Amino acid sequence: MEKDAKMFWTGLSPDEAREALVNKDKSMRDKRMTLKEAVSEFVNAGDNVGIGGFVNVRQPIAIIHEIIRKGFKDLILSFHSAGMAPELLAGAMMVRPDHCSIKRIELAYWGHEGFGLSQAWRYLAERGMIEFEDWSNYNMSARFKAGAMGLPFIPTRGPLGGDICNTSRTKVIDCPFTGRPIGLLPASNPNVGLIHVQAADMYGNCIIRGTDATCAEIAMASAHTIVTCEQLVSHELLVTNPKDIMIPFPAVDAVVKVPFGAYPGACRRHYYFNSDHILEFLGLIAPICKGGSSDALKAWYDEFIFGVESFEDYIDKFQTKKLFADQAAESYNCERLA
Amino acid sequence: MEKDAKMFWTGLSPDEAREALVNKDKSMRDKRMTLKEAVSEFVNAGDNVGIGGFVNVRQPIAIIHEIIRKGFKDLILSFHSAGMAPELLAGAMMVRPDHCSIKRIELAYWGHEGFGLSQAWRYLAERGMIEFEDWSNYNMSARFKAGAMGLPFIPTRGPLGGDICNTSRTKVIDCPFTGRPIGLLPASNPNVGLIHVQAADMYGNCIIRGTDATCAEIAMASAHTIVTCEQLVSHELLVTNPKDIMIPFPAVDAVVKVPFGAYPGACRRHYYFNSDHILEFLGLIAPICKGGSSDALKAWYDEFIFGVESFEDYIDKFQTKKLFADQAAESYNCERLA
Amino acid sequence: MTVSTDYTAQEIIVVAGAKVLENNKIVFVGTGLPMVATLLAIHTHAPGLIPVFEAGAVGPPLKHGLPTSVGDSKTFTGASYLKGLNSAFELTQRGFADFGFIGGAEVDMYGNLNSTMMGDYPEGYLKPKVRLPGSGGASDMAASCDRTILIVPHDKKKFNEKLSYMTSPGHLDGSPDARYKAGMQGKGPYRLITTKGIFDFEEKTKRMRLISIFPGETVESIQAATGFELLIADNVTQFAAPTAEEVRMIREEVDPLGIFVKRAAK
Amino acid sequence: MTVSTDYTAQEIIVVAGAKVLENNKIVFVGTGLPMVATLLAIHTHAPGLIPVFEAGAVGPPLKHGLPTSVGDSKTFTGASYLKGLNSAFELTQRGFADFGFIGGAEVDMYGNLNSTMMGDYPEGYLKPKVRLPGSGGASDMAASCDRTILIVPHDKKKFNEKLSYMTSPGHLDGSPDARYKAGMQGKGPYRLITTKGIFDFEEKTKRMRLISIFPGETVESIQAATGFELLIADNVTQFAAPTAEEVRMIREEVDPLGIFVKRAAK
Repeated sequence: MEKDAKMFWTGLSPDEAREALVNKDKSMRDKRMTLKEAVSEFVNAGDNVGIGGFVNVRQPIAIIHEIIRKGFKDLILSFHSAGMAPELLAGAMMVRPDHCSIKRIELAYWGHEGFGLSQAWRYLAERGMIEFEDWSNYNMSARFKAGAMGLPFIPTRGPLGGDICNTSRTKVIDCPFTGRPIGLLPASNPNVGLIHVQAADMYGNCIIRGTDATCAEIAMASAHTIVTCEQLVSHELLVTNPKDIMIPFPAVDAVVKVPFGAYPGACRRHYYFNSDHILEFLGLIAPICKGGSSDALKAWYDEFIFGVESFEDYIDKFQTKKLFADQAAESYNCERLA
Repeated sequence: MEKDAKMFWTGLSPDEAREALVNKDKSMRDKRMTLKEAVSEFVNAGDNVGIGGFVNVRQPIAIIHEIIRKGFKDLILSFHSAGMAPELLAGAMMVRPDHCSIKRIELAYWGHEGFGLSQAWRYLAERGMIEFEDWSNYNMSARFKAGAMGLPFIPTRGPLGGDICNTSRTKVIDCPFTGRPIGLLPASNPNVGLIHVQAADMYGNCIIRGTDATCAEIAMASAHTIVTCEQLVSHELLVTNPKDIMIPFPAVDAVVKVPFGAYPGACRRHYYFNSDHILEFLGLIAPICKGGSSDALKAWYDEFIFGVESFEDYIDKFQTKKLFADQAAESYNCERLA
Repeated sequence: MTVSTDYTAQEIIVVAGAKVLENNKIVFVGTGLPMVATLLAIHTHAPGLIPVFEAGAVGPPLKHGLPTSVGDSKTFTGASYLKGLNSAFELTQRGFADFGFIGGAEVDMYGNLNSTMMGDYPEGYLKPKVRLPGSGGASDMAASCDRTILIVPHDKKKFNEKLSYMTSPGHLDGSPDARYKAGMQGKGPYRLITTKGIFDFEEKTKRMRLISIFPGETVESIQAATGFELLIADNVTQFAAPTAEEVRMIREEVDPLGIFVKRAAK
Repeated sequence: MTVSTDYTAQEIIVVAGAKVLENNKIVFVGTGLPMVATLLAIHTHAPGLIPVFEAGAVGPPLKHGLPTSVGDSKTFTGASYLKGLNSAFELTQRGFADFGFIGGAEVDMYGNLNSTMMGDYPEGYLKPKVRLPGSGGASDMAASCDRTILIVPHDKKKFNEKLSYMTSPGHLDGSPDARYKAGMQGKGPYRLITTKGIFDFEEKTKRMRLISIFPGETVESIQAATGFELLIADNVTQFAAPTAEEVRMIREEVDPLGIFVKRAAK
């Protein structure tokens, strides 16, 4: 497709990404702000957005809610495997196309694993409503890594032999050392990275528990990064074991404390999946794809996103005992003394 | 130099490295053995040896002692910045050339930072006694990383513009995405990696405190890896926080408990530099380079390496109060309750 | 051992998948039925099997039960390594994964898989007839695990001469050294498990070959459900029905919540 | 402030180096005098300076004193990030280092540095007249930090038209966009500090230009100790001798053990 066209870069080109970072204030300063402030300052129409987490694990759901509330236009989403984050954005586009639009997606997988397929993905793709570019999980992770490393590309074996080579901007060259083919993937440097973590300090140093996914790479690659965290702690506590820090402060632009910020997805050490809520939401999308009414979906957005001021208000809509149960389920997965 | 010759690979070629790993038993099994057994089994004449640590921090000194005691022939050393590890090997070659020989070195820096230059390096290089290939720290770390990633090469900006491009196997290509030059460094897959860590379990899972240096990459890249550790602990304790594990068990072939295994270098949380001993040893090398006698150096090897059965006996030669003082100095650097 | 009388198509896939896995090997596990089969193998003949999940966990004991996601918290506890996606795929590309265990929606006779789209390609790529989730890590596992085990529900519409899209390359066009020449690593598809039987890929032609038939099926019924000509092994075997104990383990111990193995309607 | 009467050549380098560093910037610090200058800057005008060390530490407060090595335990405590060499250099290649602070044994008029060998090149590469330690991280810093600060003891034999070996590229041949065309990043050498003065690199020609003269030196004495023609800034200044307080801080607080700043013989 784009194979013969001149190279185009989504987000920033490698040289632009370098320039943006060089010119940025990288000092150790207080970056706490509200989610409204962060989204207003760093998420703009046409932006390439890098989404952290993995499927429904530690996805930046609170940031996504705020982006929907504010409205978004022509966003370009980049992620490896994602679940509710693109699903919520797509659902918003389905019920409020005037207010919310996705232009393009670069992805490896959009679905929900044990919770089922994404009907919104089928809806947008099968109707030709958005551009997209297929990659693999390693491809996308490696592309963010190349961006984080300040390189224009990274070699991988991943795309060789199959059609991902043909529908993406991959270039296959003969390795100058071995003579065998090797894939070169263009770096990804999003305009803004969206990351949810377990703990951060006010400067933006982040501790991640469980899988790191590709969050550090996204944060380092992006021109700006918004971080939400379950716990906002003192710098002194956060750096007690510096090796726990997965994202260093200069890679972060906004720090917002948002407990349950990945909910109804899971967050290691904090809460396990709220399967009911995920399935309920997915159940509202499916009928529309078959030509049904979008009223119920619209009502969901009106109740849970447009009708509330903040993600805290959304979380407040859940029964306390359900939130406690999801915390308890996670405590079972990784038992620890308080 | 080697620019126009056909590509040669030190250690294993990428395809050989892949094949060796595929055919290896990667099961979770007890890998404890003595240092003698480990060196005897995994370090052979002509081998390319990857040396972990950084300058005089967490270098695999105990393994180096055992290699010298056993004798070594035509070794090819690969490291970024190293201090006592190559110095001890080179000193052995100076006093017992029949028993000990280095054939080639691929390196970024050989010296001792605050403790001074390496006279042994000057001795070997200025007399044309060994082959060598200059790289930078990032170059060598990235080459190990490429080996660990199963790639034939990795791109970096590091060598561009300077003479490292001309004296090494670097290839500079025009980036197929940006058109700008970029350096491609050939992977390094040593025959054997030598790594000292703070803690390991009997399967070879390793926890590293302080800098990781490039130890995980060396272990993953090498056909075999010998690990010495300050603490050998139960698997259950070691995996309490899986994110502390820097080297996973399938990358390790031998696990040996050797307290003070990086001494007289430093080891985070365990001991700080024994500067006196480092300077004393360096002081024995210097006169030989100026044409003086090697008797004192030979006496050192006879006393500290050839004259003892094991690294434990070497450590036993230090005054307990000196060992305690070096532990106390490190405790000051990172105070913790016991 | 008592034979199960009410096992489902998914359950026999899980049992067959578990049996293909070897003890003390490293298996890179895709989401869904591969996770269930891996856990069953660990609970039965392969306690030393080492699972790797693409979100980053290497060798977790999985003592807290079946993960819902390859990035599930249950994969992290007690793991021998846990970083992120790059690390998991890098070690696979290096050669640490003896097996890769992946599902797909469409397969061809060389074990190439499609999990991207159904419809006209390349014209219809950006507006496909059916859009599937996408590769996830499948194409990476296909390119870099030493051997891959595939799971595809058997259906004539899904066993095609030509794929709509080749997401995860298998033996490519079956020509000698095709994978090596393409720059890939590993030996490619080793076994395919469907709802009707087990297949390997004949050494010379790399073509799909029936080696074991599930109860209730015949060579003919399987060929009839396949959109290309199958090779049939000389010594094709009848795969024994799952035992009642195996089915009980799946339903009560391995996937008691029916996360991936759906319960048959009563 | 009282002027020091017994400062050494190393001490004035340290004071000058510290003064070049700006508060709240990220500086990638090479081993030796750059570490001392960085610590002095933090203790004086630049408490918000963020040091990065190639062994992996980012932003340590250095409360336990001067490190002996860029991989010293003293750089780890309280750091805001701590992985290994690849991570430190990757973030530099990305653009996180405002300054790189490196020493060298030989320099040319474009700020290219040699820390590899002295002798005939390329013939004598494998048997050099003098073998130096090698690049370490210097060539990486040179290629990827936004701006570099160089330290070279001033000596006619070390300030040469042509280097024996170009370890760490500066402004290359001084031609416009030479670094960009070579694929490098960053603006290249920003300041050179020697035992005789401070230099910048003239914008158009990229040639070494004297901008500040240390006490006891003159334009003529500096030119006489330089193996190529220097440019002289219009407004060349006299660099003030270190104050007694600065020298006391170096000797008593920053490098009390004389690890890198050697004590003058009494």
